[in-house]
Amino acid sequence: MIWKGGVAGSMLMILAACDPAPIEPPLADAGSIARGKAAAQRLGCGACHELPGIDWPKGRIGPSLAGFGNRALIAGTLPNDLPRLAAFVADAPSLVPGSGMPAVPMDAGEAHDIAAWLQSQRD
Amino acid sequence: MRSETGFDPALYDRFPTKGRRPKGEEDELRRIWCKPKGWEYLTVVNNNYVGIYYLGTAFLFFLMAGVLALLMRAQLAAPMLEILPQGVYNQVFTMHGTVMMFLFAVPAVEAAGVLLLPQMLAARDLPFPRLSAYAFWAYAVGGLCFFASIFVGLAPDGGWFMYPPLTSKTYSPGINTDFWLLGIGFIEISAIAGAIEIIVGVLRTRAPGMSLDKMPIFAWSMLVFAVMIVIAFPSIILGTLLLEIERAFNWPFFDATRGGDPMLWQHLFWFFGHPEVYIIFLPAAGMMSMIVATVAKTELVGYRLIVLAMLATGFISFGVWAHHMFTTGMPPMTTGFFSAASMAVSVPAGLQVFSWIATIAIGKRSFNAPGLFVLGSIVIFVTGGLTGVMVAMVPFDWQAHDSYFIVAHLHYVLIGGMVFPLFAAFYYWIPMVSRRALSERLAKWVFGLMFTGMNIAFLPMHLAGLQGMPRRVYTYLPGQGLELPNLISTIGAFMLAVGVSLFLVDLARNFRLALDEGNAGNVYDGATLEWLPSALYSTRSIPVVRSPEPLRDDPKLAEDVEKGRYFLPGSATGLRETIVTSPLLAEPQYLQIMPGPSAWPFAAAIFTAGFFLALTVQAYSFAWVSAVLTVASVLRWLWDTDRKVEKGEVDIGAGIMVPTYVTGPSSHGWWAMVILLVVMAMIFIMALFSLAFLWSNQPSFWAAPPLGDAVLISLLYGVAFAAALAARPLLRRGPTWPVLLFLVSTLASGIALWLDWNGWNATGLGPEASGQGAVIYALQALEAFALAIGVLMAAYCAARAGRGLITLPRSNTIDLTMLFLAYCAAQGLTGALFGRAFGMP
Amino acid sequence: MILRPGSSLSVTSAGSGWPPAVFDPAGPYSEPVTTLAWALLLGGTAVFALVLAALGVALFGSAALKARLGGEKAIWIGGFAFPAVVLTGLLIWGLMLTSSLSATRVTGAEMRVKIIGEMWWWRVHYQDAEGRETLRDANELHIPVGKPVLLELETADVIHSFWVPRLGGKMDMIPGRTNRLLIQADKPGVYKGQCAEYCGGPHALMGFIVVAHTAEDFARWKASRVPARGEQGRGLELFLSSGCAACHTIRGTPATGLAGPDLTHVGSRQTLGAGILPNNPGTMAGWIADAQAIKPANRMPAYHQLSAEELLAVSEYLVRRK
Amino acid sequence: MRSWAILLGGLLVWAAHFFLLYGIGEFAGASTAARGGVLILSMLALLVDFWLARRLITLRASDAFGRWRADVALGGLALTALAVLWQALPALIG
Repeated sequence: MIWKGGVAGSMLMILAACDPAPIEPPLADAGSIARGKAAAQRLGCGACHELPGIDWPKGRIGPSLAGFGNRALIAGTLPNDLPRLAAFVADAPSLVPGSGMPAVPMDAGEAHDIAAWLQSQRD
Repeated sequence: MRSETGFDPALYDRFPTKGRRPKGEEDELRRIWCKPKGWEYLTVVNNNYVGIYYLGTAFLFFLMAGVLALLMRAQLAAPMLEILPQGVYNQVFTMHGTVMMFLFAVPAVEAAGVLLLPQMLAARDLPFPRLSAYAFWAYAVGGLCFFASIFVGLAPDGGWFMYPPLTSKTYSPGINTDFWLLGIGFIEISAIAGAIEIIVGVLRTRAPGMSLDKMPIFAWSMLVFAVMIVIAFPSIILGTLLLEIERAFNWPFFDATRGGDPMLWQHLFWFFGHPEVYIIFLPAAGMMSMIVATVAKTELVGYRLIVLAMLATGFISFGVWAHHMFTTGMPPMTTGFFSAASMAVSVPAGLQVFSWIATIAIGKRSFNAPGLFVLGSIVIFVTGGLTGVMVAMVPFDWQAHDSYFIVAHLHYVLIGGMVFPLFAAFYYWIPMVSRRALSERLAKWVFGLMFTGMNIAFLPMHLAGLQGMPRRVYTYLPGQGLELPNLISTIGAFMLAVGVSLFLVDLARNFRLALDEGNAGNVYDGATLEWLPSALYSTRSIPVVRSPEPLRDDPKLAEDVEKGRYFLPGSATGLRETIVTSPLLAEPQYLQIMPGPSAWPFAAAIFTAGFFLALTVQAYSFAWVSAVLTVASVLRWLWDTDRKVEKGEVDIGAGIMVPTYVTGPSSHGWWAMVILLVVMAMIFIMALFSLAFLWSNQPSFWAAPPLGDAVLISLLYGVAFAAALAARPLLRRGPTWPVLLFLVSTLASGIALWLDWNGWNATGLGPEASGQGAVIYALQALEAFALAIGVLMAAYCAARAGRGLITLPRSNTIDLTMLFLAYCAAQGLTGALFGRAFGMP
Repeated sequence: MILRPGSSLSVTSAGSGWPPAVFDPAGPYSEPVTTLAWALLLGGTAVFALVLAALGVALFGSAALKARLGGEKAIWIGGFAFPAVVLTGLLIWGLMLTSSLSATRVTGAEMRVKIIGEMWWWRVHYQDAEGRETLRDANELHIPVGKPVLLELETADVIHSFWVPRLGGKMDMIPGRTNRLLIQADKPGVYKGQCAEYCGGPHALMGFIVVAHTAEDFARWKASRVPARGEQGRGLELFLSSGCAACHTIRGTPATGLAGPDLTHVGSRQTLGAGILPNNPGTMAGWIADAQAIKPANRMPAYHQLSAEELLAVSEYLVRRK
Repeated sequence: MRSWAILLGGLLVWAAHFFLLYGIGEFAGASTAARGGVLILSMLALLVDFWLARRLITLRASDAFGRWRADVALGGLALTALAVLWQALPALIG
């Protein structure tokens, strides 16, 4: 089930890469969003962040991610678009040096799903 | 026809008497047993009032503990919620269990006993009305203060079972735990006071002719209940005492690193804790048996089997305590004994259930309010009983123990076995004390909501437990499949709460207190004596009982009783009085003069509560002042009692003459003292068990006892014993003699105790040194405490002798002091020898 | 073998609660109890149905049936004879099972592990056949499949209870005593456990996992348990200088604290915080920086004084302690 | 007192039996001797139960209360004999 999610995510990425002019939909598909939430829960992102719709843990060390879809910038520096958010989620230090958020091992599909889920969080 | 006391049963045939009774008789009764006014509502001692106060307070605790349950269910509705933070939740679950068990369940049934027993037995009141008042006020004030601890975050948080070392000073440094230990220890004292009252009441104040085989089942159940309290509660009193001493003075009773043992607490706790469940269940079952027969409009099938079942439960429930400890690593053979006893105790429960079903079968089908609750109770209780058999199986218990399966099981047992019967009892007996009965229409809703809510709340918990959800968790992690069962449970809990709220609405609409006259009366057509027309003095005259269901078997009984054609149609002495009868066959023995309203029991209760509360918050000077005031109040309340009245013998009806003052083993005071001594002996026996237990489990910490002084100590205690016993016969020569002998007795015991203490002290073993030392000195402390009371009693005798208040040639005051001092000597001797016997070279 | 999230032996495969753990046994010390549980459940349901039927007859039955039910004979049969027969059988079954599952019968061929309960986590001391300690770990027990494991259960503070429902019943950890429990897994997998005796504070969050490997995997796992030698680097420096070493041991380094879990192989564990969080660089950093937010009242303080860079260095260092 | 002794006879036997057994388990362990002790005590308890039952049946009481007392006592003896039997099982199995 986890693998399936990963594979499906990767497929999506490949498809997106093949298309020369991708029209970025306002929201990713529902499956991706749901998988993203599950992945965030499984990876324990809540250890540092308050996550919308996830009761526990509610970490206080990182910012709350509620309403993340409304934010213009990631970590106050990068534009909040899907590819960049996905990359940041998986490996923050390489995009924003000095960030306290460590690189978290996950595959590209998971990163994409999590990013999609976060962007779907709008107030 | 046999006789127990020499009373000729043929004399019963003189009743009902013929002819009209003199005019003023009933008015005099009404004057003697008058209604309280204003402040007198606090000093009232009549069982009708005290019973209602008692029941109302217990029900209040039910509601408050129920609110705590709802808070917990809200917190557990979904994983990792923060409605109640961890620390608060731990306090809330501890309080829920503690309050439900100690402040609701036991007091509620005890209250029902106080309210109903005198009416059922056709006594004017219970034999010690002031003691009832004291027990109630101590419970109410102490209980409310205890409950209030949760509002200031000081509530105990170690679980209702308070296992050390979690509750030791090291791991629970706050006073939260002390609130539990002192608060509950204190409330147990109140429960014991009530139990003494009930035992003597049931055995000695029954209507003439009401032999044991004609006694209402509820009275039987209350008798077994009260005896069980007397045997079981001392264990927890000792436990709380030891744990509090460990916390306050560092005596290591339960500290395994210093020769104590935390398992000792578990034994002491559950030796009380499991019988406690039956203590709660039996009176409720007694109510069920009464209600089920009335509702079915028939006689109770299997009366004698139910009595047998209750007696058997009373015994066997003392052999099941360790089934709470199957996972503590006890050897298989020992767990086997407890497993077998746990199975055995389910047999009498089955007998009762089948008796109820049999009664329903021969009776008329009826779904009125009490009937519905009876049926609901049977269904729920049987479920709980069956899961009980499951967890009595040791291997299954290894899985189920301390999981939500147990939470489900115990709520099925207690709600089915106690709460539903109590609600049935509310509907059934409220017409006895209220101007209007409760609404039958609303009752269907109350029942429907409570029954469905209860099952929706607790059925899924079986599953949650088998999924691996432990008890006493403030939250659970997502992703274990626990979300759905917990959400369903929460919904059910709130349904149950809506049902109870609806009952409150019904109470508000229809309950109008009418203790004296003008109550709704016998709406369900009950056949026992509480349905005789009555007022504050109980029934106008006290009937001769010729069958278990006298109202059904003698349709004229109510009228004859009301017209004064039976015993004691008026007041024989112009005072409050009731007939004391013999324990087996209820033959009239003497007329007891009863004390009336008094502020002193109330004052004593307030000061007792103040004493324990002050100890908890460590306001020691205030505590000692309260202690002194308590003793003063109790002595002042006793001062008026034990007086002879002018008429030595009176006519209690149809020319039957009985004495008004009786001493010795047939007096009710003697009985109460003996029961009190049983309580004290049980406390002491549990302390002796503690010593033996530590000796067996912590041998490496054992020190050799002193031996050389044993003979002298035995001799002195022997002298103390003999001196006390000699007091009774020598009273004939004047009151100075017993007072002198009491002085000798206390002195001899005191010296013996000092020698005992000195002997141990000389070995170098201190109370803080090891578990052995702690128990040895605790035994001596118990003896010192008993002796201090003995000294007080001796001084009281001296004071009464000085005022010429000792009756001659026999006096109850002297008798009771004699019993107490003789007991003190025996206890001291046992303790000294037992302590020396363990670890002898 | 490296246990990555998502592999078949990860904690996420440890069950979704269905079938219920007690009805999903995975070894010879839980299997017979499951059989018993089924028997009790079905038998209990049958008896319940019988009582309901009797109640139904009492209420709605024909006069003849009612009369048969409404006497002392029926009470004796239903309330005495029937339970006497059924319960005798049950009791014998229960006693036999108790005796065969108890750790009183030990052959000496078992793998031995001492587990010590702490507020609110578990020390795991692997032992050899003579009872000598061979390896220390925490919150996670690795066992080979098909081999009984004798657990010696102790506590360092209050009473805890060790319970991995799919592998066996529970057993309390009591001060001053060593209780023994046998467990065994017959299939490789991860089995969740939790403290079952209320131990104060975050008792609800005192989890545990048992990882059962095939014999080869277990041998490989065992061989990989070697402490680091001559480690250096910023992560270790910070670990030592920030006070972590006062409570934690990392063998092969100067960190020898004993109050908290041994961290020599913390990176290879599947969970953090005693069975409650997945273990990855993110959760590691979050746990170090503010464990109180995750598991309130646990004994690990929040390390707010670490800078972002320092936090990353320490957590990365720890994640690498495979 | 005599009435109570008759009424509670079986139950008292059970209580003595149970607490002696517990004492053996707690203080003497589960050795073969201890198991033997359990079995001997159980035999004794059953014998006493049997003797009490015989006495009750042969000395059939004449009045209503006496008969009632004997009935309850006999029931108690039956119940506790079963309980004593169960209690003895752990010495044989386990």
